[in-house]
Parts: sequence; structure tokens; C-alpha cells
Amino acid sequence: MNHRDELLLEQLVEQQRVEQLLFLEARLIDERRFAEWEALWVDEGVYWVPANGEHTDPHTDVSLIYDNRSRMHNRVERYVGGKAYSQQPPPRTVHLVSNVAVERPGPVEPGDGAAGDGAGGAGDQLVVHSTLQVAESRPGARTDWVGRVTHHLVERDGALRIAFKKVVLVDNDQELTTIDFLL
Amino acid sequence: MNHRDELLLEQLVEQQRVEQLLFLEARLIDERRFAEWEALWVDEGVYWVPANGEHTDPHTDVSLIYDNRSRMHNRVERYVGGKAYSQQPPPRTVHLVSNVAVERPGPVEPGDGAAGDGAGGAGDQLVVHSTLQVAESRPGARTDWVGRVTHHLVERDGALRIAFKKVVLVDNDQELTTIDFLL
Amino acid sequence: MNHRDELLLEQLVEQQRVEQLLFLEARLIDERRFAEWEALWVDEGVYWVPANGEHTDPHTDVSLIYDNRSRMHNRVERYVGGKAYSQQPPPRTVHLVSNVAVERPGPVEPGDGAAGDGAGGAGDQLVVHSTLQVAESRPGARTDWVGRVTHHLVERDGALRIAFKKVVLVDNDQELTTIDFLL
Amino acid sequence: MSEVASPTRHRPADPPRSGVGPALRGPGRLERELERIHHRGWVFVGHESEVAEPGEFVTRLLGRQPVVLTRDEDGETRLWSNRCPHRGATVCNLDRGRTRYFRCPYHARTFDTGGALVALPGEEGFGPTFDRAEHGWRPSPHRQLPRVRCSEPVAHRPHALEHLGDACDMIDRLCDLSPVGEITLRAGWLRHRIRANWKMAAENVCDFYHPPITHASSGLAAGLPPGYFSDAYGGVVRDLGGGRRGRLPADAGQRQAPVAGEVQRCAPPTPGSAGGTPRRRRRGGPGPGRAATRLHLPQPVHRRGEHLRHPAGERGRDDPPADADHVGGPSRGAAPPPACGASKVASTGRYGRTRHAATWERIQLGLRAGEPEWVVLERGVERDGTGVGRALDEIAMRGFWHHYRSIMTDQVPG
Amino acid sequence: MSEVASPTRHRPADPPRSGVGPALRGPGRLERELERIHHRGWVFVGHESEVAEPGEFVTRLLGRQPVVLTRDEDGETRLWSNRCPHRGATVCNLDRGRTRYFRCPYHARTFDTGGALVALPGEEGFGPTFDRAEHGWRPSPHRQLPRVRCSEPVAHRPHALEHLGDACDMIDRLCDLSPVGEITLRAGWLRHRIRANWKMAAENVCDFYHPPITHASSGLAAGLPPGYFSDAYGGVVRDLGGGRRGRLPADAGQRQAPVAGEVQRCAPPTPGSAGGTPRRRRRGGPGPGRAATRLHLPQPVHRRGEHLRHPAGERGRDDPPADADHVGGPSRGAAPPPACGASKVASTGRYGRTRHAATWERIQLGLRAGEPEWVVLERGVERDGTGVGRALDEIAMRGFWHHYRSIMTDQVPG
Amino acid sequence: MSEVASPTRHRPADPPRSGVGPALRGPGRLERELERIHHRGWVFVGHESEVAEPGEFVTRLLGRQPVVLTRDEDGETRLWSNRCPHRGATVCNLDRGRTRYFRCPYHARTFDTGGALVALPGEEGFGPTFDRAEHGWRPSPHRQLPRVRCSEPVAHRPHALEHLGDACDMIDRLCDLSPVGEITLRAGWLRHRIRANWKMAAENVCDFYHPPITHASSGLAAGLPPGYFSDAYGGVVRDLGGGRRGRLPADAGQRQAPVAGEVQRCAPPTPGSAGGTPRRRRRGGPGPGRAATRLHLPQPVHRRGEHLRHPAGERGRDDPPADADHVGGPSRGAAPPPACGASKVASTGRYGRTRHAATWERIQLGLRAGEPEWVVLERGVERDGTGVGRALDEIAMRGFWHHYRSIMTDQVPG
Ligand code: FES
Ligand code: FES
Ligand code: FES
Ligand SMILES: [Fe+3]
Ligand SMILES: [Fe+3]
Ligand SMILES: [Fe+3]
Repeated sequence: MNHRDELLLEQLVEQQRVEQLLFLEARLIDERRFAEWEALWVDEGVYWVPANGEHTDPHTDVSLIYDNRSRMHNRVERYVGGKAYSQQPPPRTVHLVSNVAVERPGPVEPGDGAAGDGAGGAGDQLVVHSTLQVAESRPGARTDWVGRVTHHLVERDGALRIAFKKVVLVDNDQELTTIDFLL
Repeated sequence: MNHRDELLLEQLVEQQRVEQLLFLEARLIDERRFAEWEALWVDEGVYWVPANGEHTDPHTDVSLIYDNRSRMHNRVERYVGGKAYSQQPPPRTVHLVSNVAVERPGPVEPGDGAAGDGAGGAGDQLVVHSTLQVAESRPGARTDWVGRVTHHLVERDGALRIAFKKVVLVDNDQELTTIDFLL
Repeated sequence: MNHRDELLLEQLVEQQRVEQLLFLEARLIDERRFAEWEALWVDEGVYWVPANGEHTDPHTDVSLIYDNRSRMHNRVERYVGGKAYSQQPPPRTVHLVSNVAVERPGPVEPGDGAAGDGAGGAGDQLVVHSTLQVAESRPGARTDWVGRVTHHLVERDGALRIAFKKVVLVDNDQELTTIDFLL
Repeated sequence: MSEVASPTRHRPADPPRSGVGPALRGPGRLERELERIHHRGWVFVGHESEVAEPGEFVTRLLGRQPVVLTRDEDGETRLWSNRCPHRGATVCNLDRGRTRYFRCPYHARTFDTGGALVALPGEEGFGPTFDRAEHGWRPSPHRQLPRVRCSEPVAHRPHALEHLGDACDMIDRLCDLSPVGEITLRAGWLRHRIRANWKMAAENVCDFYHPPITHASSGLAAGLPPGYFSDAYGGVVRDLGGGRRGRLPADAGQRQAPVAGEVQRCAPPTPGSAGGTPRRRRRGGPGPGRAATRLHLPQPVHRRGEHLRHPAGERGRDDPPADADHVGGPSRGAAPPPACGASKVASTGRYGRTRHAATWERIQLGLRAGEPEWVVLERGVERDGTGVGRALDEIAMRGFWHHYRSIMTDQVPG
Repeated sequence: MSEVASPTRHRPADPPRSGVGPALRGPGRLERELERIHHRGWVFVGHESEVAEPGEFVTRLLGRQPVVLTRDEDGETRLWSNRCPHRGATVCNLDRGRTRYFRCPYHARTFDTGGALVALPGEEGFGPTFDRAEHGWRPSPHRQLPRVRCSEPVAHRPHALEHLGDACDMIDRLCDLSPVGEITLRAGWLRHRIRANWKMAAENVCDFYHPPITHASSGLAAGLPPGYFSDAYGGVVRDLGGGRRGRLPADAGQRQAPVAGEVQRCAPPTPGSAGGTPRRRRRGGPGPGRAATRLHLPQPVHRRGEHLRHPAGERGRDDPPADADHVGGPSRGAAPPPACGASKVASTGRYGRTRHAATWERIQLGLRAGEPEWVVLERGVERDGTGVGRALDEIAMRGFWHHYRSIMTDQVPG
Repeated sequence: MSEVASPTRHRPADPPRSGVGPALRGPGRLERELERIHHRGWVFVGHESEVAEPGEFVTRLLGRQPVVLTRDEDGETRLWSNRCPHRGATVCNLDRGRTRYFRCPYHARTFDTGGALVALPGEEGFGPTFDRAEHGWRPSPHRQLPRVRCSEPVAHRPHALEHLGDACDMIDRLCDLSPVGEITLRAGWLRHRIRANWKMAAENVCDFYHPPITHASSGLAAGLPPGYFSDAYGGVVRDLGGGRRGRLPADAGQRQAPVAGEVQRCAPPTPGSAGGTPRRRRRGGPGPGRAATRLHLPQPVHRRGEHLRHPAGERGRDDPPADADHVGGPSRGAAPPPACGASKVASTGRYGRTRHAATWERIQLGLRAGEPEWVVLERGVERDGTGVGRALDEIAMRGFWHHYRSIMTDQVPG
């Protein structure tokens, strides 16, 4: 096994950790284990779903979601609460994660959400690209949401945790039905 | 490479075997190589596609599919037979597998199909979670089926084989078009 | 780690290289970095999207796309040019790649595009199977394209490059909307 | 041709030509069908075992009318219009569940299982004359659930029984299969989407010319003798009038259990039978599995372009205490379904569903041609006068269209 | 019942029954609504700050009419029919952008921002009498944008202001919140697809009976006192006639800023508040964030089967120089929206959108039942004579349907 | 305006305003078009080379009528209504194939390629007078395939040839390009879904004002000289009456092969040219590839809401023995298509398809505005009297709408 392959091997281990984290995140959302989902995040985490294209600034342009941890918490509270008091089924979802690619050191690429949102990839962060499909089912309507995702992951207490997540839906500039689930 | 990474490395090899098995299963179905698909199963295999949510019991609730090996065989016979005698194109499918996660030893989680269906993960079984999309095309209709899948895999004669497969479609409580293909 | 696992480990490294190449290709298309996409190809590359099923011959049957490098170049030129002179948004896409499987040495399988198109897997080529979904968004229309893909990859100057790509859409025998993007 | 021609039932020299084509399309037809058949006629809404306990509920859609079937605190089944009397929202939005109160998600008017308005916001603002009793949940128009063996929407009980006609006897037979004289239907429903006119599903269960073809393989798989569906085997099909039909297989009298005509065996999954674990074996047993029955409820729901999309509710059941050995042996142990008359309810197995859906969609495509409008349903037309046809005769299909035409032209109530 | 019954507004003994059901369906209704309301009436098309610089443009759809809003070289806002005068293609196919020329993608006729035809292929072939001036871009029928505070489609300015009525005052209040006396709306729009009749969104903003329920959690989250939406808290709802309504919360006078009625607080995301980077802190500050306002523009677009799908344009804005501290404190610092009258424009927060969409879809399902056609909107009907209702009274909903009926029966122009 | 206004073809002072808008929508219009044009008129159904051998078949949809084109045991091409004469199902459900018998999937009635009923279940039950000969497969109404050079639906051959008019000459030219005097069309079809009215595709092939724009880049890529499509280059467009048009490029006479007007070069893929394997080189050669021709068949199929979705069948072909060198050199070696008249069939290349679809969808959006209804198609109107226009003149578009109006108002048969 030559040197290049050894480097790849290290990347493999990292890749496996990253993939399994993303798969776990997906599963926690689908199973509505929101407390565990929140526990994947660092306190200063930022969760951003921009609207109207890929090159917007969350401070000057409207977003579909732009949450700090406290707003994330409120959001999932609403999901759980809405279920409790009335006969309203929550939407069912399946999150399909693919194209997981860890960004290797090198010049920072623009457009990854690193600039303008204060969550730019500091030295100890892993920047991870992936693609996401969310199959949503509610009574009478099946919708497939698809987008490209950027995670920033940091090591905390021996585990990878999420510092930043940006989901650019392919149709975020079009009419959309209600998003009352986590992307 | 530290100890944690070595464990991960072993998992990588296992992960690779598992993924490739699932990809092979998908391909055999898409290419209608049903005999080879059947050969992936152990004789006592159980193939279950529940209806009406995630928490049903196949013995007391209706299922979309709940097959033992003999019923599986009848099923694929019908697929092949239906094609033979009449001018009816079979549906074309592409199975997309993602989020493959091998369940690591630990307390058994409820809701994995381990309870209530008699196929619970005995010690030598690998419990594998994944997500599945099946793109189906028939004349005049393209449908995307999405669900979460649990496989139980066992080692037989040096190869992994399928002992149990459960597919929970995201919309299994809604009106569905005909399922005349393998999920 | 036994011998079988060591072989698997080598395959893992190769698998990682292949997957990351396919993910990169997907990303370059989605970000409309067409020049970089072209650079992934060898000069004699062939890009084929057959119509009307899986078993057609590009020399005697119509295809949706059947390009050599020069036609690929013209194609992406048109994509860029069409955008420039008029107020017409290009379609937005997300390519989701899954089920990546490197074909291991053994008897050549029929139907992989190896025969009849002159790009058959010579000894130094990697034959890679995968599944592809392309989520397309244009004003007023979201379409999901799904197909099975075969890549032939060759080592050039220390990097994997694409010698052949065949995309069999699941509904390539049905009415299709316009394909004015790379699959 | 603006209306459906009646098959000429008694003149064999004149081939009966049924104007099926126009009955599947044309502006306004669906609206009239909804009004005359699905909103005004008898429609199966649910079995009382589905709401066995007080507070249990299921929601259904009858044509375009959403309803809630529930059981009140006194143990009575109740059927409510799932349309809030305030501003019209659907009050209950789950498929099934159990609750003491139904709270409308819009302005939170809250009703109990007996329909009483028990809470509303800002009640004082409605003035001193406001009377909660006048603002309760509305019963679903002209539908109630009496305690017949098979629960049924009934306004005037005699009328409903008359509507069911001979089907009542079949329901009795079904229930008699159970040691306790009752059945339960709590296993849930399967819901289908079929891109064909809803009447394709209804007419199909009057069609006994197709089983030898469509059901050949499943018949063989179920151990039926070759030729089982043929004339020669000796069964008969009856046109009972009013859209009802009966079928009696030749071997009906030779069975242990009183098996009614349209019953098809549909063995439930039996993973244990091939060598399961002890635990599975204990639960399901090694035999061919317990019998199951399925109801098939075609209903129009949406209109898109030319097609009517209809979700045919299909419900499976494990008849509660009876096991396969009890009801009739391994090859044909089936319990009759609560077939509820008027060609709107019929039993069918799961295997057949797949092929039927494909066939109905093909008919939809074929009949869109428009020319000719009619189809020829002539087998056994010379036997129509007797009301009894041979096994493959199309007598019941002719009866179906005759009855449909009666309803749509006001000759009889739906 | 072919038309919408008017609520009987002054006879409290006669419960007002509004025929909402038929207003949501029926053949030809949408066409008539498009003609009378969306194509003929005043409809908000855009704010002039969206095209701040010459050559900036946005494209919109007014009912079925595509338009381009742009600013010409002289700095004037212009509204063009986005339908090529040659062969009818949409000339500009981007949501927004900046350009000097609009070139039709079919045959390349090219127009400048002032609508002049500046290039066409093969001009010589059109003969010596061809005059470019007769072949320019057409202004959108009867709509122009004057420089009122809130940009508005206006043909005869007095008429438009009359149409806006008291809403003009609210627009003034909104703009007065800005130190420079103007606002900008350049943050982009969110576009929703809701499977319900478009009037559900319009009527909803006249419905003050629902906030205590639907908005309870967001009200609490925003720091509103318990009971804020109730009668007892003291606010009032006014039916201003002509489809306009006003709402005044009890605490309106106690605030620093002149807050108009329908304003809801909708804090923008404030990741910085939990400990962001210095840079973020500089931009957004650690407080609850700057105020935002959103416009809500229900519009019918497509018809599929029974449903009307409508994209409700929703636009967010950071009012430019004002920050949260300036406009009203942490818990209720909101800027009024440019509510543009006629129940076609209303403010709403993002939180509410999710729940509203679900509710409107449920109403669509409930009212499809057809029986009964009407709904009862009676709260406070005995106070209708005064034009002022209590906080939860349904006076404005009655006014909405009264005005709708007037438009649809030609009693008043849209 | 309920009908399409005719362009005033001979009064240049009166700009021709064609009422295109109403022709694209309105209740009942599609039904009338289907009846008058797609079900009653001459429609291309297939080329006899597609069913070269006995038993080969292809299935097609003509408007709403499914048909099977096959070749019987005697070598004759036959066209059958793909609607079972029994109960109406589509008998054959594959796109193409080869078979001796067609077996209906519902009740298994079986027909041979000559349409004879050769098997049916339970035949004895139909009585002694049952005659298989009366229950055969129905020929598709008024359509048959004679052995004209380009297969064509023809009832009375003279009429069909009259319908084709000058197109016959073009078909002859096409076939003359082949050494054996015949062409084959066995390469399969591409099927498109375009969200625009089907007439957009039909009218487009009468529009020679757009090629300089839409096809500029592909023209350059194909080696055409700059200005090739312009008036100055010297080509002409003819209105041949009856919806037919001709186009003659200026260089038509300078070519080796007799190239008819509407032919566009559409080079097939030539991967070999850049350095393929010897095997590929043998098959395709290193040149620019062999010529290909494509038919373009717009057809309405489904209606969803406002739009007509139509699959335009597009078929590619490698003309059998001729290679590129033979038919006309590298840059323009094309074989004329079997253009079959009446603006229902036209040739077009694949490159253009992408852009055309987008344009037609934009026209659909633009013309939905409704105001004004008409579009101005005036280029060269002063030359209409001669029947010959310059290269960019809109004479053929005016002719198209004139003919369309004639058909729809019964002045001429479709
Ligand atoms: S609609 Fe149910 S409470 Fe108002
Ligand atoms: S349609 Fe715009 S230039 Fe012809
Ligand atoms: S419909 Fe074809 S055999 Fe009955
Ligand atoms: Fe059947
Ligand atoms: Fe609200
Ligand atoms: Fe063209």
C-alpha cells in the first residue's frame, strides 16, 4: 500500500465517521427523535435553508429557515406540540443522504456559506458536502425535496458534532408547499 | 492509527461488504434476474412490507407484502409469467440504496422489526438500516417509491445472505398504485 | 485481518477514489463548472444516453445523447451561450449518485455497453456501475430523472478520468420533457 | 348517445350492446353519480368492530363527504359529518385513533363523541341567546349505523335490508363461520389508486367471464382443480336484480363450511410454514395460514383530466378465533366477506388486485377511442329470461349496467 | 344556490349564513374572479424599491397576465405586459435582474426599458410603412405605478387612493417608522403553494377569531401577555366597508412607535444572539433582531381538478436603517406592512403560514361535502350596526364576503 | 371572440391579426380538434418499414384512438383498432414487437395479424349462431396503409395523394436519395412532452422568421454560411394552400442531391471520428456521420388544467445503404423527410427541439394573458397575392391559420 493510498485510508476512516453521522442525523429526524437530533449540535450551531438561489446573504435576503440553537429548539417544540393537542398527523419523512464528500484542505471555496454567515470553516472544522432528498408524505400528497447540503463538523468530547448546516433546495426560488419538518 | 480507528477500519470492511450486497440485490431486481435474487436469501427468509405506518404486527394487521421463501418464489414466478403470455410490458425499475448503516452491538432497539415477527436479530446476525428509493416507470406513469429498510444478514458458506427484509414506505398509509415489482 | 479482508481493503481505497470522482463530476455539473467537467474526460471519451430501453445499438437506433468529446464541448457551449444573450434561466439540477459498485475482474457481462460501442472494458479500465437521480427545477416544473449509469474509468497522469459514460434512464422509452442539462 | 343503453336482455337475436363508453366520461357525469349513488345511496362506511371501544374513531370519505365514525360514551356508534359546523374545516384529520374530544384545528370548537359542542373560544361574545345545543356536530346526512351483523349505513332499517337483499344471507353465513357469531375488521385497510373509472372495479365483480384467464395462476396456486371456473365444472351465476348478483361454485355444497359465492381464498402470509423459528411457529402455526377476507370499496375521488382516480379501499382481516383448519381446509378455507349489495362492495383477493388494476387502466385507454361507443356483452343472453346463467355467462354484467342506467335515469332510487 | 348569499348584517336574530361553499367551486367561477378581481381590480404588483436603479426589473404574474416591472432610463417605473406583441411569447423569463434591453427569445424583437422596439430581424421586409413606434412593448392593461409611498398599480390616482381608503394611513405609519420616510423591499419573496381556494388566504386575514388558537404558541414566544388576543384584553375589529377592515390592539397607544393593527411581530433569525462571531454581532446585534414585515399576496394560478393552486407571494424585509431597539422594544418591535386594501394584501408572519396552509386545505376538504353550503359566522352580529366589533368578533369576515358578493354581482367595481 | 379570425391575406394596409389566443384554449376546442383533425383527417401512423416482416407490429395513439400497425401473413400491412371488440381493453400493450397472435389480457380473446378471432374462452356458451367472423378485430376507422413510398393513412388513395399535394414530390425526392429507391424507418422514435398547445409545434414549422435566431448556433455549427437564413441569401417560402407550405433555400440547386426545402441537417453522433476503435471506425467511419432525418408528429394527448400536454413523436433514421459521402457532403448531407402535408408532419432536428419546447411553453404563458387575443403576423403580407414570400416572410404562418380556420369551421374537410 503506497503513501497515497495510506492517506486515502485515513480519509476512509474519516469518511466513514462523517457518513455515519449524517445517516444518524437523517434517521433521528425521520423517527422524530428531536431531542437526540438537537444533541448533535454545538450550542453555537446555525441551521440555514436559503431561498431564491444559492448566492444569498441571510442578513439581507429572506430565508426559508435561518435558525440559531434557540430557534431550532422552538421549531422542534412546535412539531411535537402541534401533534399533541389536535387530530393532525405530522408529515412522515425519509431523508436520503448521498454524495458525501469531505472537503480537503486547500483554498477555501466561495459559496459554501463560509462567508457572510459567521460560521466559516475554522481550522478544526470539517466541511462536508452532500446531497439530500427528503421524501415527504402527508394525507393526499407525496413530495420529494432535493437539495445540496454543506455541514461544518467539529470534534467535541470525542464525537463529531454539527456547527453549521446549509441546505440549498434545487427549487428554492419556486413556489413551495409548507415545510413543517426538518430538512 | 489508533485503536478507535482500527475498529472503524474493521467496520469499514464490513460496511463495504454490506453495501455491495445491498447494491447487488438492487441490481438483480432491476435487471429482473430473479433467480439470482432468490439465491441471496436463506431458506427461512422473511420479506415484509407493512402497511399503515411503522408499528404494525404482520400477524394481526394487513401488510402490503409478508412473504416467506415459498411466497417470494411464487411472486417472482408471476412477474416472469405475466410477461410471457401477453403483450404487457413489465414495469421498469431503478433501486437507489443509501444511508447504509450497520447496527452496532448494544441494547436492541424497538421498532426494528426484531420483535413480533420472529426474525429478531440473533447473535450472528447483522442488522442493517438503509433507505431505498425505487423509481418505477410504466407506460404513462413514473412513480417514486421511498422507504426505510431493515435487513438482517447472516453469514452462510462464506457469503452474506438475507434472513429478513422490512421495507417501511413513507406513504404506506396512503392510497398506492399497484406494486407488481420487488421493493 | 485475513486475506479476504485485505483484498476488500484495497477495494475500499479504490472504491473511495471512484466514489469521490463520481461525486465530483456530479458537483461540477450542478455548479455549471463545465470546463472542469470536460477536463474529467479523456479525449476519446464517449457519452451515451440511449433511448427506448436498455438493449439498443447507438449506430442503428436513435439515442437521446451520443456524443464524442467534440459534441460534448458543443453541448456545454450551448448551455452557457443560451444563458448569456437572453433572459432565460437555465435549469437548476442536483445530481444524486448512489449504488457505486466497481466491477471486479471476471467474465465480461453482456449489456454493459461494452459491446457495440467500441468502449468495451479494456484491461486497464475500471467498469463502474452506479445509480443516478437528477432533480431538475425550472420555472413551474420539478422533474426527477432516474437511471442506471455505467462509467469506464482510466488512469491518466495519476488521476482517474472518464472514458465512457452510459446513462439508461428508467423511462427512456416514454415521453420525456426537454433534456437541456448534463445527466 | 347521451345515456347508457340498456342491454336488451331477452332478445338473443339482437346482440346486447351496452353503451359503456359514454358512461366512463362526459361532462357532469361524475357529479351526477356522486349525487345519485355516492351521496344519496347506501354506501358501506365501516364495520362497528373498527370502533369497538367508546372514543375509538375512524375517518372516511364518502364520495366528497368526509365523515367520522365513532362510538359514544354510551357505547353507540355514531357517524358525524367531518365538516366543522362553524367555518367548514375538517375537524378530525387522523385515519383512526381514540379520543374523548374532537377539537377543530381552526378555532378550537370542541365536540365530544356524542357530537355535543363542549367548548368554544369567546363564547360570551355570541350573546345571551347562544345555545350550544344548536351548534353541535352534525350527523352525516341520512346515514346511521345500526347494529346489523355487518355494519351498514342505514336510515330506515327496512329499506337498507331491502337494499342488501340476498346479500343479508351471505353476511349471516359469514358471521356464522365465527364461533361467537360475530366478526371483527380491525386489521386495517389497504388503499389503492387506480387510473380508471371507478365503475370498472364495480362492474368487474359482476364479470365471471374473466376468472379463468386473470385468475388462472392463483387458482392453480390455491389448489383449485383445472377447469374450476369453467361452465363444465357446473357453477352458476345469477342476476338477482337491483344490481345484485350471486355466484355459486359447483362444489359449494361439498364443503364443511357454508361458503358463499364470491368468496376467494386469499391465504395470509405464512412464513412459519417453511420452517420458521419456534416463536413464529407458535404464533402462526405451520399450516397454510388463517383465512382472510377482504372488502373492496370502489369510490370516485378526484378528477384529473380524462381520468377518474379512485382509491378502492381494501381491507384485510384475520377472522378472530377461527383458524384455517376450522373454516375449510388448506386449499379453500375462506370466510365470506360482508358483501353489501348494489355492486358497490365485493370481495377480492390481493393477488387479483394487481392484474385488475392494469386491466381497468387498459379499458380506460381502449374506450377513449370513442368509436364504437358500445361493447358487446352477449354470452348467455338467451338464458337471461331465467335469471340464472352458466359459470362464464355475462348475465351479471348486463344486470349491472341495467341497474346503473336505472339509477342514473331516476327509474329507481340509488 | 348559484351565488354567494350576503350575510344579513343587521338582523342579529337571523343568524348570518354565508354561502361560502359555492364560492369555492363551480364551473366558470374562477374565470369570473380572474376577470373581475385579478385582471380588472387593483392588485399589488411590486414596490418601487424592488427596481431601485434604471434597468432593474422583476417579473410577476397578475392572475393570468405576466408583467414586467422595470425602471426606465429616465428613472420612471414602468409596467409592461410580458407578452411579446409579435407572436405572444413571454419576453423576459427571469424573476429579477438588471438589463438595458429585453430580447424576446423567439424572434429576437428587442425592447428597451421604456418599451421602445429597438431591434427586429429582417425589418426591411415589413415594407416602407413599417413604424417601430407602432410595434413597441405594450403597457400592462390599465396599470401603472405612481410614486405613492407604497407602490401600487394605479390607473386613475384618485380612484386608487379611494380604493386603498384607510389603508393609506397605515402605509404612512409604516413609512414614518423609517428615519428617511421610505421603506425598501429588496429582500426577495417567498412563494407558497397551497392546495386550497385562493380566497381562503384572503378571508383569513379578516378572521380575528382564530389568533388565540392558531397563534397561541407564537404569541407566547413573542412575549405577548396571555389573553392578548381575547375580547377582555380590549382590542377592536372594524368593518371599514368595501372589503377593508381594521384592527386595533388594546396596547396600540402605549407603544413608542405608531403600530398599526394587523402588524405581527416576526423576528428575523438571530443566530448572533446566542454567541456568534464579532462580525455577526456587528451586523445583527445581540438583541432579538431587527423587525421584519411581510406582505401576503394570494393569487389564483392554476386549476387542477377541484382545487385551485395558488402561489401566495410572501415577502420579507429588514426595514433599512431602523433596528429593533428603535421601532419598539424587544417583544413587539414591528413595522406595519404596506397593507394595500381590498382584502388582497395582508401581513402575516412566517410561523403562521405553516399552520394556515394546513387549515385552508382542511377547509377545502370540509366544504367539498356540499351539504350544507353555508357556514355560520355570527359572533358579534348584533354589533354590526356600529361597524366596530370586539376583538374576536367575526364582523370583518362578514364584511369580506359582503364585498366579494358585491364585486361578483356587479354592484361595485372590483 | 369565439372563433379564429382569418388573416386578411390580400390587404396589406390592414395588418393581419390572427386570433391565436382563443385557438389555444376554451372549453370544447380540443374535443372539436380531435374530432375534425386527429380522428377524421389524414394522420401519419407509421412507415411500412417499421413492420417489415409478417407479425411485426407497432402501437400508436391517433388523438385518443389506440391502433396497432402490423403486417399479416400475406405480407400486407394492416391497421387495427387497439380496442378489444369484446369489452374494450387495449389488446396489445407493447410499443413494438413481433408476434403471431394478439391475445387480449382481460378475457383472452385472441386475434391473428389479419384480425381474425382465432380463440376465445367458453365459445360454446355463445350459442349455435355465434360466428367468429363477426367478432374479429376491427380495422381502425377509415385508415389503411397502401404501399405508397412513404406509408400513409389512406382510405381513398386519390384523396390521400391530393391531401399530400406537392409533398408527394418531396417524398419521391427523399426516396430517390436511396440507391434502392426506398427508405426504412426502424431506428425507433423519441417522444417528447411539451407543456404547450399542440398547434405550437405545427405552426412552428410554418415559421421561417425564427430560424436566424433560434437556429443561429446550430446553423453555424453545421457549416452554413452566415446569413444563410436571411432574405438576402435568396431563399423563398411558398404558401401552397390547404395548409401546405414549401421552402426553397437559395443553394438548393447547387447540391449534388435533390434536397427539398424543409430538410435540416442533423448529424448523428460520431464518436468514431475522434479516434475510436477500429471496430467503430468500420461501422461509422471517421466522417461527420451518416445523414439522418427526423419526423415530427405533434399530437394532443392529455389535458391537465389549462395546458395540453402533447407527445410529439420524433423519429430518427439512418437511411439504409446511403452513407454521408453519398448524399451530399459533410456539411449538409441530409435526406428529406417524408413530410406528409397538412401541417401535421414536419421535419426538425434534435438541437432545435430543446429550444422550441421552451419557446412554445413561453407562448403558452404569454397568450394566457388574454388581452389582446390576436397576434400580428404581417411580414410580407403585401406579397401574399403571389403565393411566394421572401425567406423570412410569415406567409406560411398566415396560411397555416387560414387552413386551420377552414377545418374548424367546416369549410373544408380536415
Ligand atoms: S372552522 Fe372549526 S372552529 Fe372554526
Ligand atoms: S414572439 Fe417575440 S419576437 Fe416573435
Ligand atoms: S375485453 Fe378483450 S377479451 Fe374481453
Ligand atoms: Fe377478478
Ligand atoms: Fe392567522
Ligand atoms: Fe425551428
